[in-house]
Amino acid sequence: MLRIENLHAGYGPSRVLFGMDLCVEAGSVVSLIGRNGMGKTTTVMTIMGLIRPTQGRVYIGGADMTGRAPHRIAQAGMGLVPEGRRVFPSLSVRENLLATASAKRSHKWTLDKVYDLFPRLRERERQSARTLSGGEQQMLALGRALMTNPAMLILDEASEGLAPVIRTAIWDCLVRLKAEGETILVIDKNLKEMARVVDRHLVIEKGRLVWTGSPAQLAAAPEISHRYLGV
Amino acid sequence: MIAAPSTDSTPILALRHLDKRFGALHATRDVSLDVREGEIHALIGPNGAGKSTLIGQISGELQPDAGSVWLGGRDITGLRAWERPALGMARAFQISQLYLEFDAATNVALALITRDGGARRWRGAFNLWRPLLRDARLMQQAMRYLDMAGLTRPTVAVAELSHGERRQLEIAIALAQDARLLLLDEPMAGMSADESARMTELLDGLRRHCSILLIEHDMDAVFALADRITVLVQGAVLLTGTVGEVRGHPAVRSAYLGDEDAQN
Amino acid sequence: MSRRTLLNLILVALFASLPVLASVLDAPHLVGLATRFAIYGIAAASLDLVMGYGAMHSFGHAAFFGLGGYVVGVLAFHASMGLPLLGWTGTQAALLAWPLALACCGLLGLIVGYLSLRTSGVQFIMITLAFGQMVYYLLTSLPLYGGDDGMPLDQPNALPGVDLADPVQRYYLCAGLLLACLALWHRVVNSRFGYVLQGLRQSERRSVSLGVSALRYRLTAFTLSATGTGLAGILWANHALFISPDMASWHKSGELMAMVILGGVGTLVGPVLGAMAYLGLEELLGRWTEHWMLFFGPLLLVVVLFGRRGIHGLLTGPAPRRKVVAPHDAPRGAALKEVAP
Amino acid sequence: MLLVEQLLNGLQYSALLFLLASGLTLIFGIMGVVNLAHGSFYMVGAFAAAWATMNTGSLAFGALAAIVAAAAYGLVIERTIIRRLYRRSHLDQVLATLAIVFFTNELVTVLFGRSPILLPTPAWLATPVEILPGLPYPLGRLLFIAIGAAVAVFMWLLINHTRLGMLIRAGADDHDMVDALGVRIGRLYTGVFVLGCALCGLAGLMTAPLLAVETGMGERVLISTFVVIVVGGVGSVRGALAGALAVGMVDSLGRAYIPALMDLLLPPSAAVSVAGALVSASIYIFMAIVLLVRPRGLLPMRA
Amino acid sequence: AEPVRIGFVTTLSTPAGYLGEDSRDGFALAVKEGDGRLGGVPVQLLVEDDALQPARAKQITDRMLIDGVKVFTGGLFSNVVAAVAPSVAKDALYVSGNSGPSIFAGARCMPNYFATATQNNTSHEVAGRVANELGYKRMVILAANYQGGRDALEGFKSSFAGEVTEIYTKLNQLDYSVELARIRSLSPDAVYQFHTGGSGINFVRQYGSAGLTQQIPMVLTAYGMDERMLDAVGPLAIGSRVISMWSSALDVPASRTFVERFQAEYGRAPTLYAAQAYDTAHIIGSALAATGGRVDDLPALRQAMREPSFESVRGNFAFGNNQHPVQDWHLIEIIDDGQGKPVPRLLRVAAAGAGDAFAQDCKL
Ligand SMILES: Nc1ncnc2c1ncn2[C@@H]1O[C@H](COP(=O)(O)OP(=O)(O)OP(=O)(O)O)[C@@H](O)[C@H]1O
Ligand SMILES: Nc1ncnc2c1ncn2[C@@H]1O[C@H](COP(=O)(O)OP(=O)(O)OP(=O)(O)O)[C@@H](O)[C@H]1O
Ligand SMILES: [Mg+2]
Ligand SMILES: [Mg+2]
Repeated sequence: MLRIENLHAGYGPSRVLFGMDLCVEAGSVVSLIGRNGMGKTTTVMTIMGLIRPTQGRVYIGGADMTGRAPHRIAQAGMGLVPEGRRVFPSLSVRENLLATASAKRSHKWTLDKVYDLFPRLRERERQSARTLSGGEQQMLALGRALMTNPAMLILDEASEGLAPVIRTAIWDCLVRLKAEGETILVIDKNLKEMARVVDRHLVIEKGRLVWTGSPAQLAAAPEISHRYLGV
Repeated sequence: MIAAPSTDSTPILALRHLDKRFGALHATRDVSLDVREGEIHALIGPNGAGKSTLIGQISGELQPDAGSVWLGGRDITGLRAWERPALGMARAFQISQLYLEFDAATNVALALITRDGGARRWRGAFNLWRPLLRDARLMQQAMRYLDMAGLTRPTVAVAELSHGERRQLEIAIALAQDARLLLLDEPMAGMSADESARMTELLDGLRRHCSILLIEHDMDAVFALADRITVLVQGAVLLTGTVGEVRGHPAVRSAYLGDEDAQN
Repeated sequence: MSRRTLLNLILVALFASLPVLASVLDAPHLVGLATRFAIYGIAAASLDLVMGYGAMHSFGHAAFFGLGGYVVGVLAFHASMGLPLLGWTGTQAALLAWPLALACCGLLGLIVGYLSLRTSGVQFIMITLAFGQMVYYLLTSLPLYGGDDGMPLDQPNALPGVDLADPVQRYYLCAGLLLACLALWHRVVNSRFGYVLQGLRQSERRSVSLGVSALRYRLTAFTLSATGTGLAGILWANHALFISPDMASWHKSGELMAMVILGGVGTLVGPVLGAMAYLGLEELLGRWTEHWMLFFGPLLLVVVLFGRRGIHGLLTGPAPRRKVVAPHDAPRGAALKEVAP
Repeated sequence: MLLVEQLLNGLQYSALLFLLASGLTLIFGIMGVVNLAHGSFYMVGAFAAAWATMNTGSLAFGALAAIVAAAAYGLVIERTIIRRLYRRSHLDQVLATLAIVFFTNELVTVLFGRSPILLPTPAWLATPVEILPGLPYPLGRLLFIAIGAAVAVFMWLLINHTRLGMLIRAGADDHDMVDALGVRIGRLYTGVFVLGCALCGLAGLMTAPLLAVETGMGERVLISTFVVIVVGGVGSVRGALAGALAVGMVDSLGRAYIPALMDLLLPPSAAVSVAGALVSASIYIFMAIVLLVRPRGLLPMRA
Repeated sequence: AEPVRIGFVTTLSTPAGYLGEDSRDGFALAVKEGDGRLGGVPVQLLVEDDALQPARAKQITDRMLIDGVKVFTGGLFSNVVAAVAPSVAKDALYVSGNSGPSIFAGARCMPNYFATATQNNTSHEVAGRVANELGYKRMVILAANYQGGRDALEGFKSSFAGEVTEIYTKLNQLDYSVELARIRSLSPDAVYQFHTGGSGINFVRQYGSAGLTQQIPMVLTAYGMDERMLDAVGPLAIGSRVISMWSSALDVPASRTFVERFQAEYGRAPTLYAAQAYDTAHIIGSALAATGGRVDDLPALRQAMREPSFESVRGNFAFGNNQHPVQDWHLIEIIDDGQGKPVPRLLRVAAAGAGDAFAQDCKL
């Protein structure tokens, strides 16, 4: 589904990614983990075309999408839940969900489905996103991505600031999506909860992929988690 | 009116019958709670329960519709937001509020010079002549707080820091204000596992110096740190109690924890 | 030596040697032009103090420029006509008139600032414009001082040690004051106060939670800036020997703003370059063709589109620490996007 | 009877202000581009209308020309300049659009000369209709009010009740995210900008029978247009409408009554000039008061 | 010999630009006719745009002064002239070709300052008298509320016998419906109004399209209805009465030839501003001729200026003691030329040999 090879990218003068590789098979759930500031978000931004790579390639569904405009990449099936929420403050909850909703593809997700997943949002339907609580914004960001009915979801710290119940709900939801054949790339700090969902962990260190393996393997290799995750 | 809270063991922070509405929404319902000297008081509750709103009213960003806020036995309900830090309260935001164009050290330095609101006029922040950066002592001090919070890159513009690093800076600034009361809104959020662990130690160590009102969804941290926990649901206090009491409480499990702590 | 310092040195040298240059090139009017550079430089740098460092985009600064000019002009007028003004027969003495004028500008700045600072962003731009226009129309309604037509002054103020009637001496005075102004503003923006001010621009919420009273800092800066602009107005009246309401018109405010942006917001030296470029081009093109606007416009465009931070940015190259729009912080829509110093 | 007519006049001036403001609401209020060149598109529209009408003798052609020309010029400007400014600071936008003003004015001068030009208007526009017994009112002006109202409704629907409207506002909040969610925001913005310019063209056309068609006609209206929007509340069509009404009325009534008032209060010598200053400053004083009481305008976008 | 340089700082940009354009061309035409000479003396025109900003105008003239230019003209608006004239008139000649602000006409008149068009108030005083003669008893008089406008209405009132209602409009006002409604309700015998350039066009158009032209005759001066404005207003202007000291309809040989040549040279009808500048050029020319082009000898030059000998397009022309014109004023009617195009028709002389009231206060 998604493959990036030897990706180099950064912000203006400061380089961040030094030959990042990563591959997500269709229908699988993969996590990207690492310490703060190692380049997880940058990787995501580069995949989405929001940052131009200086080297390397990005393939989506086999097609070379390197340096394409973000909307092309999104139209190719990528659904992003960005770090730090980034909902549209001046739109109401409802508008946030509808504005970028996409009727393309199977059209699994509808307003009602999202509202069922997060009843909170239904209650706040007319409220402007600016005044939502942190967690509510996070739910909105997730719902917004789902409404584009992506072939592949990218979640950058999507469970941040969510109450345990909601977090559990989201993980359950991911499990369901996985069952429905959705491809997912998830960035999260919560290994324990991820273990339920992900097939493979990818560990990133200083802009490079340094280790990959199943949750079980990671659990079996404490030195890895100690070295790269500090736990 | 409401009588001043009893002064035998004056709580550092006392909320009395706070009430706040946003139009139809009742975001804070008759909330009363005490934060005692040197305690870490956790405030948990579902998303949208009204935790940040409560912090907002304590820090003066929001005016309560009714009720009063007491800091160290003084009624500060009427004070404006910028007057309160001078009385010894500091705050870390849930969604980072930082000076993006300055580097981390400068961010902290500003917190240092504005201690007690820069009230010491010409020796403090309101000084049009004294250069900020060429002040070695100030900068060293700033560095101390930075590595307390575990931030390793003091001279990089905040705009170029990663999300997690920003969260760390957020804490460093709050610490630098060296307040009697810390209001921390989800300090762990966005920090990687190891950073959260470090943060837990750090806060644990702070106990002696100040009191903390801690909002956090990371239950491991909460249960590890909190002396007492207040559970907020739909703007109202569900209960206040020790870790044990809260953990066991069925309502809390259903409304908030889910089967989360069953796992660990 | 960094390109910044080099640039500054060149500028100082240029200003210092200009009259000599003028006589060498046998182009005496250059001195007049340079005097205008200096005067507008002062105004622009002062405006930059609020625009670049406080994100207070004042669209009414011409009001202070005009007021400064009018105070000295009116005092001189009464002195020469010998008709008393509130029982006082005015004065030609700079040492008396100038401080008074500066005080007036400061006071006006204090009032306008106090009221305007209730708003921010676009609304701030417009409310300052409103006050500017009020001052403008006030000046037009003073028939005694020529109403809309303004009035000529028959001689410049008397300043001990300097003969303001002599172009070269006048020039050196203005250039000197410009340097002094720049030095002062530089000191201020790098002071503790300056950093708190810049902090307010970047995150007011954070500042408040540090116990900073936004109004106190912003108002102080605004008042300083107003006074600086007033000084420029005073010098202008003495240079042009003529005061008229359009010193305070919104066109003038716009011009000042344009100079600041053209030169580079938040660089203090930049706005001076901006003033030089703006006036210089106007003069050059104006003499070359009457359709000078046809070329002036595109030139401005080039600077905006290709210079990240105006002319100053072009000359000094990328500033040591450039602002990168982080993926984390979404740009605000209606609120003014801030410009890094 | 006079009062009725005066109110109608105030209303019509408001309509004029709103027509001018409508395009700016889109570009400035919602897309968040401080577009000082707004008046220039208005001028282009007016000149195009006049020129076409003169050469074809048909007002219909003129109308077409006005809207097309303004839109086309808008398209060129957006493609070449404005699109580079969306992410820039408002200040960069100010200077860039100011430059466009300079350029456009001079361009028009070179093309059409400096003299104001005539837009021949059919007599029927001037034919008075009896709106009330004994109160004749020129058809043209009624038409004017009608079109103003129509545009208002159209804009309101567009912005508040279409997905397009949502996307425009979202784009102003966070350009990149809209893009990353699969919407080609760039092209969308081009479209909106052009639409805004077309509205300017319409305004130019509508005002041409009443106002001189001359270079610099844009700046004359520019400031009052910004005043309208800010008074009404940036970013909301209802705001722009309210602003137009308020400013229109204040201005009209000010002109009608301030002089008389001054005559009562002041010695005749001072009265006239003071009244003059007050009348001219009235809308600014009004704006200042509004902003002091309601810093975000009368009907801001969202509380 | 080194040509005499003439500083011609006028308004070329801004909406008022067309006035400057016409006066520049009018002046240039005169120079052209004498192929590069005025009064037989070779001259060089230094044209620059003051953008209607007094300060800008002053900068440019100051620069030219330093460069040794001795003869200046071109300034159109009183605020520009007021800014420039005093410093120029110290040690050079300033000839104001269009406006004559009152400050320099009376007590503060200056030896090296001449106004060749008219003193600002005169046209309005004449208009007042004409209104009397036309038998108007009740009039509404309007002007934009700025110095010039206020002077205008003062001037008119000073000579008009009937009763007036004054209405002041805003400078650069867009919409006049309020004032028009007021006029209709007052239904006076006639209306006198003074709005120049765009505002003037707006006013007359809206006056016409409100259907008032037929009901209430309008009197104005040529400054409120020059040929360009006439073109821009179109048929709506037909019927209004214009006071002017020159018009293309004037039956003066010099004028007729001027109109033809201008038409031929620039392919458009000259405005009053062109005519004034044309005369100004010839006045300067006669002075140059008399002094043999020695402009450094100011007193001589000035003397020569005081008694100009030239063919004025206005018929008879002379300077009063305050060096402002004494000349005839004409009443002109705007009529339909048959194809619905408005054209001026000469009615009669409105005032013969009219000077201005300030002259007596001037000690020259
Ligand atoms: N806008 C920016 N400009 C310059 N450098 C940046 C910017 N954003 C991030 N960086 C740098 O890029 C590096 C990687 O940042 P990134 O956000 O990808 O880390 P991350 O793995 O997502 O960390 P976190 O878990 O804290 O989000 C960091 O060192 C950071 O300093
Ligand atoms: N200005 C406002 N207008 C309307 N509703 C508001 C406003 N501010 C907050 N709310 C609502 O009040 C409720 C409480 O918000 P608050 O931010 O306090 O929640 P919280 O407890 O901090 O949740 P989280 O844990 O997700 O941060 C939320 O439902 C939010 O939508
Ligand atoms: Mg990240
Ligand atoms: Mg919260």
